Amino acid sequence: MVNVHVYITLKEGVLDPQGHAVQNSLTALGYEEVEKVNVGKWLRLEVADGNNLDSRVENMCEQLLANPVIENYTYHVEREAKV
Amino acid sequence: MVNVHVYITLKEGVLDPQGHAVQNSLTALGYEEVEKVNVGKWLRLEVADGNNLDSRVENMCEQLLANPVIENYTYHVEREAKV
Amino acid sequence: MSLQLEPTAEEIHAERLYADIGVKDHEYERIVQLMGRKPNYTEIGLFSVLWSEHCSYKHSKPLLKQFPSTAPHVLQGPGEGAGVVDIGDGQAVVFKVESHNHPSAVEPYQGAATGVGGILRDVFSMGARPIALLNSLRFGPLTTPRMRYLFEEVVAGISGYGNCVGVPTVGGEIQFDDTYDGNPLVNAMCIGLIDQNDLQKGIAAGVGNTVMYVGAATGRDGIHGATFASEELNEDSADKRPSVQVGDPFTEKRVLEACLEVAKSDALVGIQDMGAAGLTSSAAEMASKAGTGIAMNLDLVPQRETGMTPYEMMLSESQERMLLVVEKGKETEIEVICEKWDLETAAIGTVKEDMRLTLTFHGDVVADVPVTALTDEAPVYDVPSEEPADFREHQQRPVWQPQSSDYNETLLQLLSQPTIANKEWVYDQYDHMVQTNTVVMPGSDAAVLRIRGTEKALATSMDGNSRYIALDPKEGGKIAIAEAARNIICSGAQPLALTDCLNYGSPEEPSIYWQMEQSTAGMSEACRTFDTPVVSGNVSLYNETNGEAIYPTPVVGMVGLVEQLDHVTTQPFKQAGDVIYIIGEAEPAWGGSELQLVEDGKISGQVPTMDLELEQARQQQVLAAIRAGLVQSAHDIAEGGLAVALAECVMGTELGADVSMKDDVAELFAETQSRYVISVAVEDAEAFEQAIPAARCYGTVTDEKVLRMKTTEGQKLIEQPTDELHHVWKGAIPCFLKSKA
Amino acid sequence: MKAAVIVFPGSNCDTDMSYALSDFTDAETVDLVPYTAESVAEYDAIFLPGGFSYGDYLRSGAIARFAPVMQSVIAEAEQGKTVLGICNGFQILLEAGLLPGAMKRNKDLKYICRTVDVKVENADTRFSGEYEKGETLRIPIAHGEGNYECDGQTYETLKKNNRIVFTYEADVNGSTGQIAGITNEAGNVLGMMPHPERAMETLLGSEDGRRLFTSVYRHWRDTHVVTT
Ligand SMILES: Nc1ncnc2c1ncn2[C@@H]1O[C@H](COP(=O)(O)OP(=O)(O)O)[C@@H](O)[C@H]1O
Ligand SMILES: [Mg+2]
Repeated sequence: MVNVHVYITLKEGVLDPQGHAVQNSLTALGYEEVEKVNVGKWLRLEVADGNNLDSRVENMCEQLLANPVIENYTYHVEREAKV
Repeated sequence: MVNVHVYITLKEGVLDPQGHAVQNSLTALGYEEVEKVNVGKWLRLEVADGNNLDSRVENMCEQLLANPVIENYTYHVEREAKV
Repeated sequence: MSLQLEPTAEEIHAERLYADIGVKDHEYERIVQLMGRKPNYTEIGLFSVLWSEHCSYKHSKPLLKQFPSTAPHVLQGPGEGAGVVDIGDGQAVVFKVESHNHPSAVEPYQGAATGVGGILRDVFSMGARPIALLNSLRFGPLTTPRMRYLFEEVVAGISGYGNCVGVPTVGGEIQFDDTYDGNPLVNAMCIGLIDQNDLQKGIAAGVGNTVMYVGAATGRDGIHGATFASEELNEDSADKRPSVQVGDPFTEKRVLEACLEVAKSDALVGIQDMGAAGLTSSAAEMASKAGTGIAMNLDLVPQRETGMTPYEMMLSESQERMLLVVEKGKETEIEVICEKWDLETAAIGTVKEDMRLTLTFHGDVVADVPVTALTDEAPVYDVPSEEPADFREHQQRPVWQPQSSDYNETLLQLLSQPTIANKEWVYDQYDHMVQTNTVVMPGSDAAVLRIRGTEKALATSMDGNSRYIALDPKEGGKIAIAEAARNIICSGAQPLALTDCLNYGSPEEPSIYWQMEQSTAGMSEACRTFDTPVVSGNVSLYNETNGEAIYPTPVVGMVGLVEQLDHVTTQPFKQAGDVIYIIGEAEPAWGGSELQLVEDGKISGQVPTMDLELEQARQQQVLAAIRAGLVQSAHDIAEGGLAVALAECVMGTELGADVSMKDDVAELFAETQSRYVISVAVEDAEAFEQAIPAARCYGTVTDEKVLRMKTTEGQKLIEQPTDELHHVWKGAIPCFLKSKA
Repeated sequence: MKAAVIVFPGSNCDTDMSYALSDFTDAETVDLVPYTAESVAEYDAIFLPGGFSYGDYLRSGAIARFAPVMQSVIAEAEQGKTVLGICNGFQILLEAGLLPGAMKRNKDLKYICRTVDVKVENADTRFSGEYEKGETLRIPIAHGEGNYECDGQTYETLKKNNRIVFTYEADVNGSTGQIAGITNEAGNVLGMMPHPERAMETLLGSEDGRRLFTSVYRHWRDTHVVTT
């Protein structure tokens, strides 16, 4: 069993209303050092290890997890099973 | 300028209806090797480097970014500014 | 925690571990007596939730008994998931209100969302399709970031859940007051519609029948939620966080559709939702109502987490679950329906003759308790009550006099009070149109929903001004009912019945118990006068923070029937030239008024009096005039008095008003009861005056967008452009939310 | 005309849509078709209703796009059959790639339910034939993710080919070009966020939505009933 972490954000150039709102709130709370915020998704998948893990994960992302029209994704595989 | 990545998930044991729906959908699409899915948030903050970065990020998480009642957070600081 | 680590019956006794889960010493002794032995950990857990205030009403039962609950049109009073009222044509309306105050204080989004989920299940478990949601909210002033956060998240939670399930949120009410600073209130009400033949009950009848579990799997969420709801909030509350449940409206929607299908199946014997105290209360109550027992094998309960103990399973408050009793041999009928909606089901037990709740786990009997010990034998307390000193004091104060002299300024100030201000910021986030029956949307006195296929409609409103009740619980209790009824009348409907949510501090405090007694007595009296029985309700006690109780806050949710769609009436003025009538004389009683609060920052003195006979007579006159087609618009005079009521009649229209009156601050701003602003077309004026002799002509609706109020001598009292009034009124809440301080 | 209203798990405007069709058009059949159906080939027009299919978890419409019935819906759409997605239905059509672009959360991050002014930009489609170009309609919106996003080139193409059928008269949710509804290139698939099925009766506030459904019906009649 491996943990696959998938990270999804809006593409560069796509306006991120959520990121914008979070940044404004942070500024209001006095965290003026924060200059930009993007809000994306983090999915953790517990996957039975096997052949083609990478290509299968990529397919999952393209097909379902991310919307390629506006989103980019990256992922990494955590091989040591979590305790 | 550094990039701070904040990762937020629901606490262990808290119902994750989104994760559940995504997993079901992956199974229906033939990705039967996926045994569990959790959906969380990933925030990328561009922050002016400075003193107390860590404690300030922790405060941001506790105060605003995560909901400590049902969520856990972790973060890491990416020191090399992104190109 | 694994089973082996659970304390033994002896340890529970010796170390008074029962106290940690809210069981008092004498209650523990009574439990031992009823069982004939010391309860084990699972068993004491069952008692702790079923004997909590939330499930047993141990401090409030005697008060609830005073409410009238029967009438020829009442098909089901208190005691089932929700009350049921006949509306003719073989149809009935099903409704109830429920509180989710404590969970919402700790996790506002999920607390409010699961409150909506719970009340929906109460209604559809009766076999009724939910057609409307309402909510009654109380917050502290929006001047702190914490309160703005609570407010925004509660609204988001209600919207997130109700919108997804597809039940329109058509109304509600919100008040802001310091008294709720540490303990906000979130009460949700649901209305359902049903063919009377389809009515279901929560009973476990028929020995040998199968007990089935339907819906979401059980996790550890909300364990001890029911007892949590019966304890005061204090600084430790944060530690109880795991007891917050997360809602899944998508599952709820499927459970809803499945249950409505199941309700049509003759395989179904009884059905109840697993609300507070989950599996424990649903099983015990269904058995109790049928005079039977239930044996369940907990290994068969669908589980979301591993290693759950019987204690955890029985006390879990995981959402979106139902318990069904199904005729033996017909389980597959239910399974087929649930499969269609992609829901988990499991046959987990059997109805027994022995009147015991028997639980097995891994082959062992882990609990074996007489059902009646859990339900009927739950304690009922005769609580000492004592009139608080400040009550007399308020009664004996000299009459309070407003200082206001710049009436224009006063009106604008009143309109920008969050309690009076426009609530569009809130209800724009609620889908109030889905199901396409909403004739009158949020924003008028009552919401109106047409009943498809008929010429009838339902009107509904939630009300309860706790400031009056704080000063004078009995009069305040009457006013709460009267105000709800008046709102229903103004929309063109006859009030039918109501549901109530009693939000108070600790009943163990004699002065608070006195408030409970007085206010419910006032409410009961009003209900009798208007013939609006109480058909369901909920009690939420221990609404205190660090020993400071909220104002006594009974909230009323009323439902009325519009006989003909063309009777539907709303509050805005309709047409220039219409005659403006006021019914009722203003009196200088200011206790608890909005103006007093604005001027003094606190409330004091005597509240407006409530003459129930007069109120009833006027209501019927107004309704008769509406039915006779004589009324263009109707609005009751409430918080902020006549000036605010008139402003509300012009706002959002292209119209204005010209009225003249006595030069008297009470005329402008007093909250005297049983008063209305009604506009009438010129050609109907004579007939209207005959129908309601007490109505006095104050002026006319104009096509100049200005509200003008002057003395009979022509001296200006108030002159404000409609748009300016609207701007102030509409901007107030968004303005608070934008402030960063 | 035989109309199918698809019911996904979590759809909640399905019955409203079917009332709109059966009470206000002359459609012979209006069926609520479950998401498990294998084929919708027998229908003349396919309607994807509003709601929260699969809870709208992950992204609105993302999971529904793979519901069993969608294969047939996509096939029929590609063959030129009338397909109309409203609100969640629009989101599903975007996720399915039948229409270009994607939905983001509303610019102020709040769900909005309100009747708004919608402008008819193109009255020459099978969905809008009974409207006048430039006409303003009062139609409710009710969505949290209606902020339509597409790249500049797509937007230009939509504009140039008159595929923008409806726009909002005010910027209600942040949508690119205030877009409220678009068609595919062939003009047989329309997605729109506003809810015409909620604007069928003056009793409920507006009847400006009626002509959308009667347009669809008339188009079908004009193209099918000529010979009889
Ligand atoms: N304030 C009240 N007035 C009238 N009936 C009430 C009141 N509070 C509770 N009831 C009735 O008592 C019964 C049990 O209520 P409750 O325990 O809240 O139901 P549930 O188990 O569905 O949460 C219900 O029928 C309810 O209508
Ligand atoms: Mg219940």
